[in-house]
Amino acid sequence: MIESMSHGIGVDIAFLLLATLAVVTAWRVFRTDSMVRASFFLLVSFIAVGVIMILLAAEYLGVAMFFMMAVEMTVMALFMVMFMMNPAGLNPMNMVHQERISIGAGVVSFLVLSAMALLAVFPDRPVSAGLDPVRSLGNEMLGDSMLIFESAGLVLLTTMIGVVVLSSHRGRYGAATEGSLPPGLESGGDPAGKPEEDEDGEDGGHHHHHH
Amino acid sequence: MIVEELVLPVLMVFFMLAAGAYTVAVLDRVIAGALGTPQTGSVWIAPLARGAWLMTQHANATEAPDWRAWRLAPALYLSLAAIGLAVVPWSGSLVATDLVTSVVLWGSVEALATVVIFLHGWSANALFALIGGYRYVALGLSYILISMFVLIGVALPAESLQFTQVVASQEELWNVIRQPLGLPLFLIVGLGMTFWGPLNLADSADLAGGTAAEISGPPRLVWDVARAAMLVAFSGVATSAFLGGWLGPWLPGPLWVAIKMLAVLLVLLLLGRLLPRLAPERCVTLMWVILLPLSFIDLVWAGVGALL
Amino acid sequence: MFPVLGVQGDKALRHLTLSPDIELVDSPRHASVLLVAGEIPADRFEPLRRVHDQLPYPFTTLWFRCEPWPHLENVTRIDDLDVLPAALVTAYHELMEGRRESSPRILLDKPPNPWEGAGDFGQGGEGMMGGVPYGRPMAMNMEDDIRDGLTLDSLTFRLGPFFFAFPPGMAAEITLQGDLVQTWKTQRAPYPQSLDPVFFAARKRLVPIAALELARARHHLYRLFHALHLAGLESASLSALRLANNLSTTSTLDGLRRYLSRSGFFRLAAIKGGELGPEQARRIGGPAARAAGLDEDLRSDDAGYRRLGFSPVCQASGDTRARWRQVLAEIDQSLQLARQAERDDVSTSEVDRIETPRGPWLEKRPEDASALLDEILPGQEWGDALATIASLDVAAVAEAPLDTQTTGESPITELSDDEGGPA
Amino acid sequence: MTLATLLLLAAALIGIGIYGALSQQSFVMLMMGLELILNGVMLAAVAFWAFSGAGAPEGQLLTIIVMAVMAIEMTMGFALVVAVFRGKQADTTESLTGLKH
Repeated sequence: MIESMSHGIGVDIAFLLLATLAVVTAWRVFRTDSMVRASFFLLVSFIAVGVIMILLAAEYLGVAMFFMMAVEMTVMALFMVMFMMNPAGLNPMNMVHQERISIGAGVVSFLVLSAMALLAVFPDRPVSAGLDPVRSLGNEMLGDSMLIFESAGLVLLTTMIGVVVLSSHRGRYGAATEGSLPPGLESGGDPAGKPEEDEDGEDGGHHHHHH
Repeated sequence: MIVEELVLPVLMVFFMLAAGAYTVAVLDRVIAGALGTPQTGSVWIAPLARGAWLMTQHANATEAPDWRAWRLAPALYLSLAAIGLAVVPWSGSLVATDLVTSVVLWGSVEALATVVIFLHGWSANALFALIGGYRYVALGLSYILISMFVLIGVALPAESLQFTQVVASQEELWNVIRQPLGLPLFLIVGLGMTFWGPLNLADSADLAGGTAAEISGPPRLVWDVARAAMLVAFSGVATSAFLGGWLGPWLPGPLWVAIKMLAVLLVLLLLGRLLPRLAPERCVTLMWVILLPLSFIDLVWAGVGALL
Repeated sequence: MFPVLGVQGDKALRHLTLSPDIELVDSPRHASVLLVAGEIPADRFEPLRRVHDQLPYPFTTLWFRCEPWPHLENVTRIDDLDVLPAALVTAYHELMEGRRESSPRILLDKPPNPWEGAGDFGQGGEGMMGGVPYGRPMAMNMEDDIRDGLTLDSLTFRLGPFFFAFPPGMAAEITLQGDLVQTWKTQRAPYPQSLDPVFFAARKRLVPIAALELARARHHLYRLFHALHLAGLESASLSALRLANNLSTTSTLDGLRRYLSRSGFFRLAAIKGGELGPEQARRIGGPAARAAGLDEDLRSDDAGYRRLGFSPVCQASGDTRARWRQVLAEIDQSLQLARQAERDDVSTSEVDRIETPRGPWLEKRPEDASALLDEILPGQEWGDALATIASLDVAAVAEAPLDTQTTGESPITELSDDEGGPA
Repeated sequence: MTLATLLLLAAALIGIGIYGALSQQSFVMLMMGLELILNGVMLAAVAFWAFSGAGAPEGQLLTIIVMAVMAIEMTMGFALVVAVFRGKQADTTESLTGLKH
């Protein structure tokens, strides 16, 4: 097995706590009734991983994780509230499909990956004490790997333009919704949820299956 | 070693939290009195009396709130303020946590503040609180980019993401002069992240208190203290980033920091009392259309300055 | 202290705003003392009970010129405005020192409807959504969005009749999509507002124009005070109130006007939108109509006013901003007319055609126009919508003049009293 | 805190993420599953960087790139959700049976 870096018992305890927190909150994401709560559980999981990264001396990455994920999860929670019914968890929620297969896939991938983690032999070359991780990352990003870094930036810019086009109300050929109909409540049934033909007012616009 | 690395910084942050929040309360009362709000009693005792009143009051309940999030949110906001205060250097060596990425840490405090304030509004399961939460997300997503560009601007001449280095880099010229756009933009960010005065969209009067509309008693006390402490933390960061932190003649460094922080606080509180609350829509437009390009210019300015 | 405004309660509110010991709050959750100011009509008892129960323990109530409910123990009724602040402070101190018991809750602490799990997983209704958790419909996208076509879940709720930003007594059912008002239904009209006695006197006999115009300016300043509080300009709102209370023919509006334009009230604050069409403007009448460009003012028909060279001022656009510019201009005009009229000792020449600050009073008093809000507010953001309400004087004019305790016999001496003085 | 324990944690996060991405009906919940997978990947990358990469800067760079990928994934995802929602008022995967309107 791999020799650990030299660190105190405090770091080990902290790691154990954070690891538990990360896994438990990750699990709660899919087990809570409220989607807003789910996205904030995910945020806690990310923050726990970020702190672990700081413990691993990747100071920039850990802190960057905090603010990246804080913004991402805020947006996510906002979208939840915007699009989903029941964002507040007033109703119990269980919106899953193919659950058995999914559980199987999750467990199998966990087993395979952990087997790899435990059985494979990785080289033991810890970070040298004199390394300044932030400086080395900066030099790499704006030095040898500048092309990669810049392409990532370019892709982000393209994405931004793309999503504005995708989500705007009016496309190049007229209104985005023109000619589209919501799916029926029964398969093949009448379109649901369009306000003008909404007969059963209780049901609003959503359409959900149970499995 | 434990005493030096853990106990001392924690004590320092606690002291700053308490003293800072008290200062803000007193200052705001003095300003309000000067602007014509009728008041009696001593300005020094009034904040304490208010605290005592909130402590005796019961924390109330709304119908089916998200209890954990609702009670945690004020405490989380307070701890974010504490993190902010912890990165403020009082002198070259006197700083609670001298993380090499403290500038980025402050950035994440700003981002997490959005989360916490939204959570506070959302979890009350009440109308005005929820609208306040929404509004804050719109505001938070707008100011965070401006803040990032401005902060990168001050990190450039320092060639470091560490606040102590940022202050040290201002030995010759303070950033407030070197990057003239920086401090005004950053002050607007500060008003936004503490939702104070003109940018108080989350806890505003037209929402009967917004995210705080439904809280009473000790949670309200924590929330008020946290807002005041966040204002102090922000002015500390602004001091280090733009006003040369502990640098200054004659007086010892920490005293300079305190004086500069008081000055920033005074400006923020005055702005808060003198300006009307911005309409949310206009506020977001202003941020994206005018202030964000300005922060680009500030960044380019800083970059060119660093190259020369 | 959270004020619950009854009929004519706003006068007490204004008095308390300037009392240094009392902090008025906008949410009952922030209060320790509930003040019921003025007579509450019986159909507002139910909301009052709910507000009463929202105050956090320990709390107490004070009833000002209103009969306390018999089942409440140790409540205080106050009738004199002058002793009200002191009574409030005493009640508060007694409460904090434990000498006064907290009021009990009136309603039972239970959800309005039982929780019913009907769906497969215990949820409220069919499907993942639907159902009525605790008796309220869930947020749903029932209506097309009126802004950008992205139909999101909307939120329907009722507000009032004690919401501070509404005219006292008004209640409405509102559907919001995000921050945007989707539909607005005014359910209860605001209480009729009481005008200054001088307007009632002017219906009976000829009165000096100076008194009439000062009362008019004061009425507008009170509205400005409320709107500025809503806009977050606390100090300006207080100076508007002080100006109104000490109004005389030597007062000027210049300081307040300068402060408002410098602070960016007309440019930054949420006072966009709220345009009135000519037809709508006519239904409200008064300054709101003139702000929409209608050149109608009964004062033009009055020989006394004609002698003073009166001609109505107007704005063009008819939105909230124009209404406030109009109000400022009319206050200015009123002060100027009052100065001139006092110097030349001019009186009115008509008794059947009086222009009240609320609008023209011909055969009938100006009537309630709160139903108009249903047409104007949809499509506005919440802040703009509230600012629009604040800028529109929709409440009807009450039968009796302000302060029923003084009979309208000596309006002139009454006017010289400070508004907050003994009644 | 050893490489093995870190990788176990990463494996657990990835496993939960895969379960979520496969089982959730709602688009946004599905995206949460994907994010969780990437969370595990980032942790593993940093763990390798710290314990067996001798602090090679490319290890950190990889994590940065993964973060960028997450951002892209999320923005694209939300843009598609908005587009679909405009067209069909749908927010679950089952509501989509074709690629056309």
